[in-house]
Amino acid sequence: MNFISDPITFIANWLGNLLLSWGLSQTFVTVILKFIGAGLVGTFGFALVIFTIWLERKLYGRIQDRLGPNRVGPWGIFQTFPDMIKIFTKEYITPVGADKVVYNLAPILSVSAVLLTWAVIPFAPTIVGTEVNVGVLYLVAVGAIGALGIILAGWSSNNKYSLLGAFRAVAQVVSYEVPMVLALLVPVLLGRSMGVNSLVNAQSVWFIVLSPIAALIFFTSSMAETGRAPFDLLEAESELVAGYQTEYSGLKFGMFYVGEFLHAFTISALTATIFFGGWRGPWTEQVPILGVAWFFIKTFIVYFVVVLIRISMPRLRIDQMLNFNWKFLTPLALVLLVLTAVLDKAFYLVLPSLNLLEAAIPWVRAGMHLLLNLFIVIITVQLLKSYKIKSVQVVAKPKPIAVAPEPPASVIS
Amino acid sequence: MIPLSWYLIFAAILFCIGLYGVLVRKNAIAILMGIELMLNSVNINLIAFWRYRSPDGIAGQAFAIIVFAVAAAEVAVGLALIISIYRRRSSVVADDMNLMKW
Amino acid sequence: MQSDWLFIGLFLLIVALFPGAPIFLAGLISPHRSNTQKSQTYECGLETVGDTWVQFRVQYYIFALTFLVFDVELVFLFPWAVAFGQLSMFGVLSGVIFILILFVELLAAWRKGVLEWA
Amino acid sequence: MTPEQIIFLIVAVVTLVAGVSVVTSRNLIHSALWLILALFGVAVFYVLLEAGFFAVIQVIVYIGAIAILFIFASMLTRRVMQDTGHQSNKNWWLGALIAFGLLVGITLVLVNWQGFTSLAPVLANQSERLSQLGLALVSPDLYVLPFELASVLLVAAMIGAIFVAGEKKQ
Repeated sequence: MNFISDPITFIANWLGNLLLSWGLSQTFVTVILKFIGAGLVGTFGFALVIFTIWLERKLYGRIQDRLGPNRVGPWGIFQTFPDMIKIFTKEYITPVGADKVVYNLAPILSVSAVLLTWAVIPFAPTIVGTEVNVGVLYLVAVGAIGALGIILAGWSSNNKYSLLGAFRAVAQVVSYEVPMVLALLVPVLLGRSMGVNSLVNAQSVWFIVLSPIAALIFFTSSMAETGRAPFDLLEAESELVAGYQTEYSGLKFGMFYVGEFLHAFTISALTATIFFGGWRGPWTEQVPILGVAWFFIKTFIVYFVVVLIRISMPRLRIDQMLNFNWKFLTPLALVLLVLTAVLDKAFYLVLPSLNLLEAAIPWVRAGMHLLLNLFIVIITVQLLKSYKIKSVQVVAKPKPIAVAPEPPASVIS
Repeated sequence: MIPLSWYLIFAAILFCIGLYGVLVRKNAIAILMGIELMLNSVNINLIAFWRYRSPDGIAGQAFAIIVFAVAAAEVAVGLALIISIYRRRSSVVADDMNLMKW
Repeated sequence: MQSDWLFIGLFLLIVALFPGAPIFLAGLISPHRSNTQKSQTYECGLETVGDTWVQFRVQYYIFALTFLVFDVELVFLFPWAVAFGQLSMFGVLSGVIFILILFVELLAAWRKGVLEWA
Repeated sequence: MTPEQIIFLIVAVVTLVAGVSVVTSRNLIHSALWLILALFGVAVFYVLLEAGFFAVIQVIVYIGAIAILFIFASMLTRRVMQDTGHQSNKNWWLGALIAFGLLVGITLVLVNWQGFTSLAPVLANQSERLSQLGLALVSPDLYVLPFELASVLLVAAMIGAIFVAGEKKQ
């Protein structure tokens, strides 16, 4: 292994051999290496938040025609550190009647549920936390733990607003998990694997080309899972009491925010990995470390879109949000899944009789899937149009319109 | 290596804890929780037997999957029934649900 | 396989430590000047009336229920999707039928008015 | 003691303590939270049994959906059942006796079985197992009927539950 092209594997091998030469047992060395790896991935994810908070505030400011943070360091890039020190010294206020253990557990749970995701995200062909063969389902499971953190926070605070907010938040998270899982089934079906790294390996043509609808559904529903604008109606800070976070103060409150910012970045990384080819890019075969750069370029592009949506969209109502999920996203995802399955099977059935070039097969397949997606989009748009006309016909009953009375003729003359 | 006996003993203890919950608890929801524990111990047994006795077969896993489905259906209907009874009779105590007793 | 899960187990510990340790440390250095007024339940400046346990709408339960059923069924589809390349036409069709049953379920819930919030 | 055995024992103790707390805790929500811990312990057992797929679906289905359903239901039916008072029947000792008797019975039967202490054979095809399961679930001579029936069962359960729990429209 070359140090320049693949430093992580090189260092891991070197360290493993060193420890083995000290006479430690193989199992123990494996545990130590895994522990160091896990620590690095966790530290990296946590440190990322410091940067993304600054980035998001800066973007937010610039788009609203403000300067954003600009005092500490160049472009205010170290602004987060004074904020961290400030929040560290804030007092914890535990409300009366709170369930202490659960109350303290909830913020930890909501951050760790997001951080856990990073265990299976591949940064480069060889730099991956772990490659379990059920990686995609692991992502879904981690999302389920996040919902648990919310409900624990709401219940243990002993506050009506918290509990109500938690109930609504869980209803939202849980509802949007259905189209998310459905949309994740499409890449699993196309890539014939559940491991995240092997899904990246399977994307000789990016899955966004094969199935843009699945990408959009996944992106939208994971946006909704983060609970940020435009889906932040449960903790609308400017209008309502802050939902399940109402009774939290100091760093415990801060941890919910860390979790939220990290979640936004994590869904960008997931979208980039599963639909935009992850570390794939030119020259990654020769220099695996280059994959990290490609991965982060893609992730930051998606993250920019996430922030842009957060800044520019108005808040939804809860009935609109749930209707959008159950009556639009879920049926669409089901139809997409069925048609994709049938088309893919049909394609591989007729493939032997087509006499295609070996290199052209993925592209022909991608083209067919793209055509199918376009077809579904057109049908959906038509259906939506007719639905809209119908609903307009129902709603638009003629109402008496107030008309200014005709001025008496004498005034005119 | 862990012998099969450990898993079987563990599953048996978990099953008996669940059974105790079912027999003893007053609250109908707590009774359902006991049933969940029992179903889980059954699932551990299924997977353990698959792993130790016929790792090439598929029957243990397929059965475990069906246990998952049945557990989900059971919880959904059971809790719905409890909520419905609560709404009509304002009680979730299993002993109070004796309308059909005679 | 086992060592992959070992990583996740260790990661679980670390990931619990990362938010947990700062919360604990901040508790050591932050002031502790609590009084009964301060730690009252927040209620927009008023005193709280009654128990926290207000009656909730059954709608929340029904959404969770719908989610549970969908979730269980979708999880079963994952092995099917992984094995997709080796499936016969019959296998594909039985998976498709499975998804169609799911669709019927969604339509039934829709007809029943379960998916309305109001 | 191999590391695996130590992990097994720790997880087993935690799971059993959680299980006992589920059936003895006074607060119903606490019961549900202990149930989550017990279910998580079971997920770790699936990992030890090299059935990673079942570990994740245990977390998704049980912790992510069923436990939340339990918490919702106990909040919906909360008012009558306060934390005060006994949560168990008067003759709880009878239940304990029956459960203990069953445990002794099962153990006696197991100890007399010759496969009781068998060790795990090596699993040959690590990565192929998932697709094997997927194939078996939809192949006509194996489990396609139970597979579809499970789907129908869940549909029936959902419609029934909605019908039972749903509010009557005024």
